[in-house]
Amino acid sequence: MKSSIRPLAIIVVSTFGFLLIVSFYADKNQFELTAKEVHDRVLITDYQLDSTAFVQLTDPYLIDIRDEHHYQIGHVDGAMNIPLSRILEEHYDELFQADRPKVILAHDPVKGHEAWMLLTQLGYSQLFLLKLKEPTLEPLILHVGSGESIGGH
Amino acid sequence: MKSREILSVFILALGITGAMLPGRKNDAIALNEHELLQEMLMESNYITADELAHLLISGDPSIRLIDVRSASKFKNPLPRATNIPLDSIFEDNFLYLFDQSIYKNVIYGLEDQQATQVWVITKQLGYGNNYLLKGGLNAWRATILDPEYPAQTASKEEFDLYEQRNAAREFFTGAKAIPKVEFKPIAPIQGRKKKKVQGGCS
Amino acid sequence: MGPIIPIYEISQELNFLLAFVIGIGFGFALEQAGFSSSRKLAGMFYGYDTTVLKVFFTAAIVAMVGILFLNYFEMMDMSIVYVNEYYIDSAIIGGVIMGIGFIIGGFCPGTSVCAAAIGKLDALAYLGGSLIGIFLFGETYPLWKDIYMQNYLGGIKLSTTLGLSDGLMVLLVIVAAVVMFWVGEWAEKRFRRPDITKNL
Amino acid sequence: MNPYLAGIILGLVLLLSFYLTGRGLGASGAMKSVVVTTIESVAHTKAEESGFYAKYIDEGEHPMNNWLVFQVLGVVVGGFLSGALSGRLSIKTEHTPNITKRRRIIMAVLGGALFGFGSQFGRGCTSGAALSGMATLSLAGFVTMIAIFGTAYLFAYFFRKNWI
Repeated sequence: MKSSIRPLAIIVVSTFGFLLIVSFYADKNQFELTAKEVHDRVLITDYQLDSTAFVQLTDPYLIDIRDEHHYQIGHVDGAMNIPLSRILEEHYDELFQADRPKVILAHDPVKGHEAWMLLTQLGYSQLFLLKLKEPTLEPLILHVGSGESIGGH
Repeated sequence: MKSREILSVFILALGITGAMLPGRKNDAIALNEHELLQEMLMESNYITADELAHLLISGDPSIRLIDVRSASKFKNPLPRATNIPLDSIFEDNFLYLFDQSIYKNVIYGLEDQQATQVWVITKQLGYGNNYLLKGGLNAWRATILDPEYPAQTASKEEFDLYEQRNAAREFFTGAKAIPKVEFKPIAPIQGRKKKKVQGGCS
Repeated sequence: MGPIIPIYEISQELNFLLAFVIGIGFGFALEQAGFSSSRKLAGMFYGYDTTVLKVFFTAAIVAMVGILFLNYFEMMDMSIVYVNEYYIDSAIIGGVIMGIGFIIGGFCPGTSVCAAAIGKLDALAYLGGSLIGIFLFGETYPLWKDIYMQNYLGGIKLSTTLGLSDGLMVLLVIVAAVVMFWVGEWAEKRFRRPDITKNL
Repeated sequence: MNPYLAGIILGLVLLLSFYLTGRGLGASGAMKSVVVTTIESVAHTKAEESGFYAKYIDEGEHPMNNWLVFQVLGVVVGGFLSGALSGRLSIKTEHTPNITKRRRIIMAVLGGALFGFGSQFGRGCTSGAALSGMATLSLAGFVTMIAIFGTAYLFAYFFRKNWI
């Protein structure tokens, strides 16, 4: 028995080593939450802000997820532009991790919810989504270009 | 004799370590964040009310409509829609409706919110063949059931669209003849790595 | 991330080559364990040789623990892995028939292939017999069809049924196996038959 | 070889199989492929009409073109290699002094037939259903394992003459 321990240990270690090396190169999933947890989270709708809740936020980041073109035509004063397609770029990580409320502004509610769910599932907190249909938000819009308004669709 | 004891202790220690590990994390054939974002940016995952009307009129048998409004609000759905409320999608008898390769599921709610939430979850879980109706039931009503007559200055295309919508309205509200309409069929998207292994030794 | 072949869509030729290589390992391990001898296999049921018990459970535990850890370190996606589908009636009836076949024939299909490879004629006969058995089942399939498809529970896990975590389930199996190993070693001494055991 | 060491090697092969292919090992599946191929070449229409064989002859896929068939071919080679290394290659029929060679062969055929029948009924044999099934903690695996070994223990008394 004693003599068979050494080959055994070599086999076990080398097999796991091989598997470890193979898996090291495989892409990893960064999601913090499972789909089930996200599901439980979306059932609480407190992340969707109306205008009264919005003005009560202290010092929020405003994140406009529309593409650059639409952003330049017209956007909310003080909003920064992070198009949805670039939202996973690493240099935004610090921003999303900041201990401040982050409000997602979207032209299209589908995109808004998608961005919110993606970021939430990645584990970022204090994320909000602005319901842009409220007429009371009109004054927020500063640069309004050729008929393109941020609210409504 | 001694080595047997060592082996027993070793294997039990391994088992105890295993038992103390937290539950499985990578439970699903889930997409990672980049893949999920790709899906979100892919236009073919979304379907407009006009496209859906064409598909339904043409009698595409593989379309399955899934209404995600809560059961109490499940009124006046699209024809033959299945009601799967947002809060109950994780019940066993519903999940298999999303995780399949036969039907093209068109998910809709009253508006975009709930349907988007369900759609993102099914996508992240790695299920294929789930599509999102843009604008939900409200958009359906506004464009198909109550199409707006175009302004006098509108282009010919807009008038054509109106004609089509009008025809669709007659179809869905119970009228007869339908002019032939062209439609863009949606091809089922083959899941990247969703195929469960068929195995066993039988 | 494993399992490699279903995820990375490896070509069929390579897939079959891997099947062949895995088969070589399987056959080698079975033969080295002594499973090419029907008397050694049957010995487990009379207590004079419990090799089957030891090999079977050691292998199951190694694979079980391996899968558990691979899953934990996100090296393997358990949701693609095939979990045997459970049809209550057919699993039990089939198991009972196989049990009778085992004690009469002294082999199971895998070990009989292995034994036939080293020239055991009874294993070859057993292989022929199992082909006949499969043929008979195919011919009489309409008779069994209802029982065969009855009470389907899907690919469920024992841990889910008992409401335990997978890790705890593995620990329980390990404890049970260690107890069985000790009992087996004891039985081998108790029921030792020098006349048989020495030439196996 | 020490049975525990052999068990660990077998377990690692099984684990490798799961890691590479997502499925366990098997043997009876390959035998079924042989049967289906034979039936199909002898009586093609009959095979297509039968509810059982038809499942395995679809989309013009040759039934021998099966993962398990290649795996079992590997088992033959692996078993032969191991036997050659350990000097166990010899053509013989193994039986106890109490029974004749003829009786052993008859018993083997009978047992094989029962096992073959049972493996189809139970959707897998000791390797495919019990061993691979247990590795994934599947309920079917445990039930089949208990059914096989439990029954074998129950009936062991009646066949003791063959083995002791």
